[in-house]
Amino acid sequence: MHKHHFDTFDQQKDASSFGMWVFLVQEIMFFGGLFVAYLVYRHQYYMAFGTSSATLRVDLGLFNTIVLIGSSLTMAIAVNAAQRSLQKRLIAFLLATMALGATFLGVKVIEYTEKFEKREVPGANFCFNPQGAPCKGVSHEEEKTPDLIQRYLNGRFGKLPGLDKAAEHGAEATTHAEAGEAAAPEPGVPGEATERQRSMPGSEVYFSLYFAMTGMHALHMIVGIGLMVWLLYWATKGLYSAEYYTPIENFGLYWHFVDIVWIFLFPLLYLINRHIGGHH
Amino acid sequence: MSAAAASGHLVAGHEVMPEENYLSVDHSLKSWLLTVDHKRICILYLLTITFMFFIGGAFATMVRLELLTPAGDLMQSDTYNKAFTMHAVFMIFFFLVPSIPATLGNFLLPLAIGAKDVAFPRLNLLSWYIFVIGASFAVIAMITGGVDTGWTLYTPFSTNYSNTNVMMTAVGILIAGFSSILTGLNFIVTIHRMRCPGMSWFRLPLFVWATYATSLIQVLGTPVLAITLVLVALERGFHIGIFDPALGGDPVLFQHMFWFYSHPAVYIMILPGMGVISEVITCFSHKRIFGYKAVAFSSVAIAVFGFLVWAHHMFVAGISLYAGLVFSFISFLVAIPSAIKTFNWSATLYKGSVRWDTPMLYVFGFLGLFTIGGLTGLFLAALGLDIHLTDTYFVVAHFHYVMVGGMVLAYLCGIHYWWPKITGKMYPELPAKAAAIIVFLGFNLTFFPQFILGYLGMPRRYHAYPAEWQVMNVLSSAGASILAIGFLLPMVYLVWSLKFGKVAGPNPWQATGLEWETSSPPPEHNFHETPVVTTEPYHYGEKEREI
Amino acid sequence: MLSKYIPLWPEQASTVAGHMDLLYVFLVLNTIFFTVLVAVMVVAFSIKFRKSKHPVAVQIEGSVPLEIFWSAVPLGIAMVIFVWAAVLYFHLMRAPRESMEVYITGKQWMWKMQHPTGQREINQLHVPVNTNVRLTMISQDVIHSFFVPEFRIKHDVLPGRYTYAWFNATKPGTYHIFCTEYCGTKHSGMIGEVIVMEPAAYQLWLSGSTGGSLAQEGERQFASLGCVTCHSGQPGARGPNLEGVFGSNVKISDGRSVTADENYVRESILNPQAKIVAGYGPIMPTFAGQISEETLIQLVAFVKSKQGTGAKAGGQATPGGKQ
Amino acid sequence: MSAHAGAIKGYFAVFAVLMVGTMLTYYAAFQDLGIWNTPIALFIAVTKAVCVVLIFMHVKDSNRLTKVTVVAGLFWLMILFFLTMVDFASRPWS
Repeated sequence: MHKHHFDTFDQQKDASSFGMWVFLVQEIMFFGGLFVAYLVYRHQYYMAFGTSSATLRVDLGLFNTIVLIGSSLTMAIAVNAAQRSLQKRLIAFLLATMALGATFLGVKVIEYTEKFEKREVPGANFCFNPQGAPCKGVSHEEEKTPDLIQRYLNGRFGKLPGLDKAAEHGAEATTHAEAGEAAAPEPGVPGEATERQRSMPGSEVYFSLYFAMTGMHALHMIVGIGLMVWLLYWATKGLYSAEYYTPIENFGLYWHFVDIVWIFLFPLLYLINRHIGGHH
Repeated sequence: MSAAAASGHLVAGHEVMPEENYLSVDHSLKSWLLTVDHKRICILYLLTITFMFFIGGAFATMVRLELLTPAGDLMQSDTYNKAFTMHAVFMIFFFLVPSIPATLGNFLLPLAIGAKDVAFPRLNLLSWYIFVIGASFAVIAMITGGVDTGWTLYTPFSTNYSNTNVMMTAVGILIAGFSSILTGLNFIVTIHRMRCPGMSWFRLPLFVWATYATSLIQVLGTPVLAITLVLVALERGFHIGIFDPALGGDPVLFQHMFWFYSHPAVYIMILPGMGVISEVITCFSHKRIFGYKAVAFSSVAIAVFGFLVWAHHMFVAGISLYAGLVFSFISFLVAIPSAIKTFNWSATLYKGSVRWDTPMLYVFGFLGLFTIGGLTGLFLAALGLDIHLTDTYFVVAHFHYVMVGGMVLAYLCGIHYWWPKITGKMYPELPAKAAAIIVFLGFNLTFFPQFILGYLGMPRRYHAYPAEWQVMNVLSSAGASILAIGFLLPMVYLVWSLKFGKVAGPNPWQATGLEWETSSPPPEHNFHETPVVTTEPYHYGEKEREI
Repeated sequence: MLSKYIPLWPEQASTVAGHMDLLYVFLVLNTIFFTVLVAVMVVAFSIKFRKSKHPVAVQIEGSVPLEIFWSAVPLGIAMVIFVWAAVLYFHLMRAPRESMEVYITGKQWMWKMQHPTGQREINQLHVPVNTNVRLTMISQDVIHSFFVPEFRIKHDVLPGRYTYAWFNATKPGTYHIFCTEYCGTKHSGMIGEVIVMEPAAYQLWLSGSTGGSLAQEGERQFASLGCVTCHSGQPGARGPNLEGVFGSNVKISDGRSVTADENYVRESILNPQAKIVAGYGPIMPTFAGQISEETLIQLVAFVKSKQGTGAKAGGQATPGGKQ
Repeated sequence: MSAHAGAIKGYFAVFAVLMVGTMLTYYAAFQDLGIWNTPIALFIAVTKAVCVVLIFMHVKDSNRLTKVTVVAGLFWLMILFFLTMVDFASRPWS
């Protein structure tokens, strides 16, 4: 049943999985370019990265990490099922993986829309100025509500040491903004700097990297879900069994790779400044 | 159908073409456009990149004509800027990077390791289609106005200040990059997994070693260029500030990410050429290569060290002094494997029985010009000198000596050497030798004066230059016209040989290597039965075959 | 000498030109030697052992000692070149301590020079002979590169941060300036002249123009832009005291400490929140997009000129050639 | 690769390890550990990634070639990181 140009079936299986690994090495270098840009700019704008990262919804980030690791589990079980020709389990866990993937993307949509509302999207309309005058069109209330986990944990265990600082920081930043605003004298500056120029230097670079990295990751998720629809179609036809499961296995490798990228994205983008040490 | 008829055999003293071969099996257009036979895909690539070579050549002619006079009077400076940019884009991304790996590599790799085809034939065809899509993006960008940023697309010029088709060209290069990645992936898996029985790593022909090293670079380097082009496209599209200093970005970071691919890319371009030279020099001196392991390992060493040296393009670009030290030191180390190869090739000629056929003329040309090209690289790796020499015509001369003097000569050498195997016909010897000599002379007249211009301080990419340098520019342009003739000649007599060429027979050069043990042109599945290899690669001594 | 007939190198008009050409000649000889060596080997072997004269080839496997030999020798030569060139690089990339300052702004397709004594020139640079001249360069738009072949100096001019180059002209005369980093339509038109003059002629040229020095111009901008309201210099002022700050070590609010060179001053004007001095609030408004590079250079020159009372010798000397 | 497809008990164990890792890195992020915050976060992320690679992606019981490919990929990533940082980190010294 192997293709004409291979001598034995094992040779074909080895070749296709080795080919998949070479493809993943290429993907490592592809994301590597983004990570090197992150590394360089974090070294250059250490403080700005911290402040900008504080605006991310770390609760959604944590939830997404759990969802994605879960989908890695279901994918591994699906691959295992294919190897043991358990058709129903294969289909069930492929569907589970797709569902978890879709949830992940849904959460990303929520995060992105929130960023657009708060004008924290790089581009002409960008404005991010926690210390200076607040940006026009951005209402203050949102910043006061700490994210879900803080409110839940604070409610249950009272004021936990590290956990409530994020909330205070949110509040403190805004009060500081008002104080700051009054104190800054109106210098007789000829032209007026746009809100984008008044934004914190380096914060737009952070948000550019945030959208580039999570966007490219989300794109890989969408491609993954598309491939799963194709695999699901053939799984229902009973194509995959203990004799022929390489497409499922190769897709499994791809999916785990996308999960590993997120395992690094979550701490590097979301968690770099939660302890609010003596920075500000 | 007896094996004799199939593999082409002597009939009344002269060779006869085998009826059943990969060309004659089906003549329909569908059989060409939907083929998964690596030999046909080689010919598809051959035609595509020849077309790209002549687009690049046309722009080169425009550049050389403009530089005949000090004042920029043939065309406006914008047109000139587009001419040299597109000369470089088409020559590098659409001719040099794919040339030997995609044509000769595709044709020979399965044959040389005794396989029926590459590991993923359909992926091979997909790579060609991706290449054609990428190339058509670039051609459309050219037709609808061109691009004037230089092939290096340095930011912030390419992102904020150029209003030409930068986005379309970047997408074209990005897509062609994926074709290069997939070809590299295909070859790595083929070499690892599909060698015929007995073909151990040290019985692989050196062309396969060189193709393996090239594929490593293609797979590991090209993705970083892909992400850099994506970021440039994002920055142009949405005015975000990843490389734009006004918004906090750092243009030097773009240069780091760009050269991380683009220096190993020059090794993608030269390594396959070295593989061809190793094959041809052993055949025409009828002798084993001198120091097989040294030559094989230096190919891989070049591939690995090639990734550690990229910032020697940036010594005056604002990187720190200590980074300059580190990169200059490693750049000198990367020169050593090339020196080893050159000395090993020369030593191979010692006590051989050397035949002066056309491929061998190209080898002689390659050895001379590649040596000059390599050694002038040392000038640019030397920190102090690079301050004076970078971005002048010295650099232009250096990389043309390596790319044209090295790579294109090796490409022509490979085309002539394997032409009988690809088409079953011999090329005419006399015009081929004339073309080789014309190319050698024209090349030197074109690029040697540029070394002198370089040290005198003539900057690159200049539309107009001070009058005192006109003499050498005129010499260079004169040389370019001779070189152009030298490149046109093979087009003529090779096509002529398709119809009127002498039938070549399975092994016209009495060469070793599995590709010469099957018919010319080979049958669709390469070998009637999978060969078994028992000897090391260039066993010329034992097999005194007399036909 | 040879170069009079066949122009092998441009005129040697700076202290470093001779060293550069010496290294160049060494490398040219090295190239000629190895090229001739390879050419002789190839031609001799291919003629001596051509098929008709030497029909049976002797199969030689190779020889490890020979391989080691022709790896070690090129490596040795390479290391010699590396060290020699690295010394020249360090010499050329770090300006000597006491050197005359010139500020150059690269703009799409012209060079604008500003002398500390206030003169402003376009595409021309008048300098005295036998004096160390340190160029502090910045670009207003894309990357340019300042190249004077006769002085053998070149350095990219980046938008966004100052880059430096220096030379010491040894021969009066007029020398080319080229832009050598592709910068758009009139990249080849972005050229100019360095006019090296005898000291007397230079003084005459200096006196020819009136108007205040760069630092005085900077002081006027310092007042008109409202900087003086915070940086008044009195104790308890809202902005740090700038007296003698240039070249000193400044503690930043996030604990790091940075040397206050030209780039620090420029960044603090354009992006004050990037490095806030410890003990001060982030209240300075940004001036990004409102001040031209020339005004910035004047402000930097003014901050440099506030050496404080006797902290440093007065006059234009700048502390340490900071890269 | 893994011809034998055993029970999936092992997968739940790995999932548990990954969950603990995620919670740990989340909690550690809220403690002010000075300069140690990033190294710890990276260490946890690397261990989680190694778990996924070895067990979920079956690299633990796959042939030597796959293992070499994975190591080579990471080595090239390190080349890109370290040599780029050689420039950016050493800029204040010159």
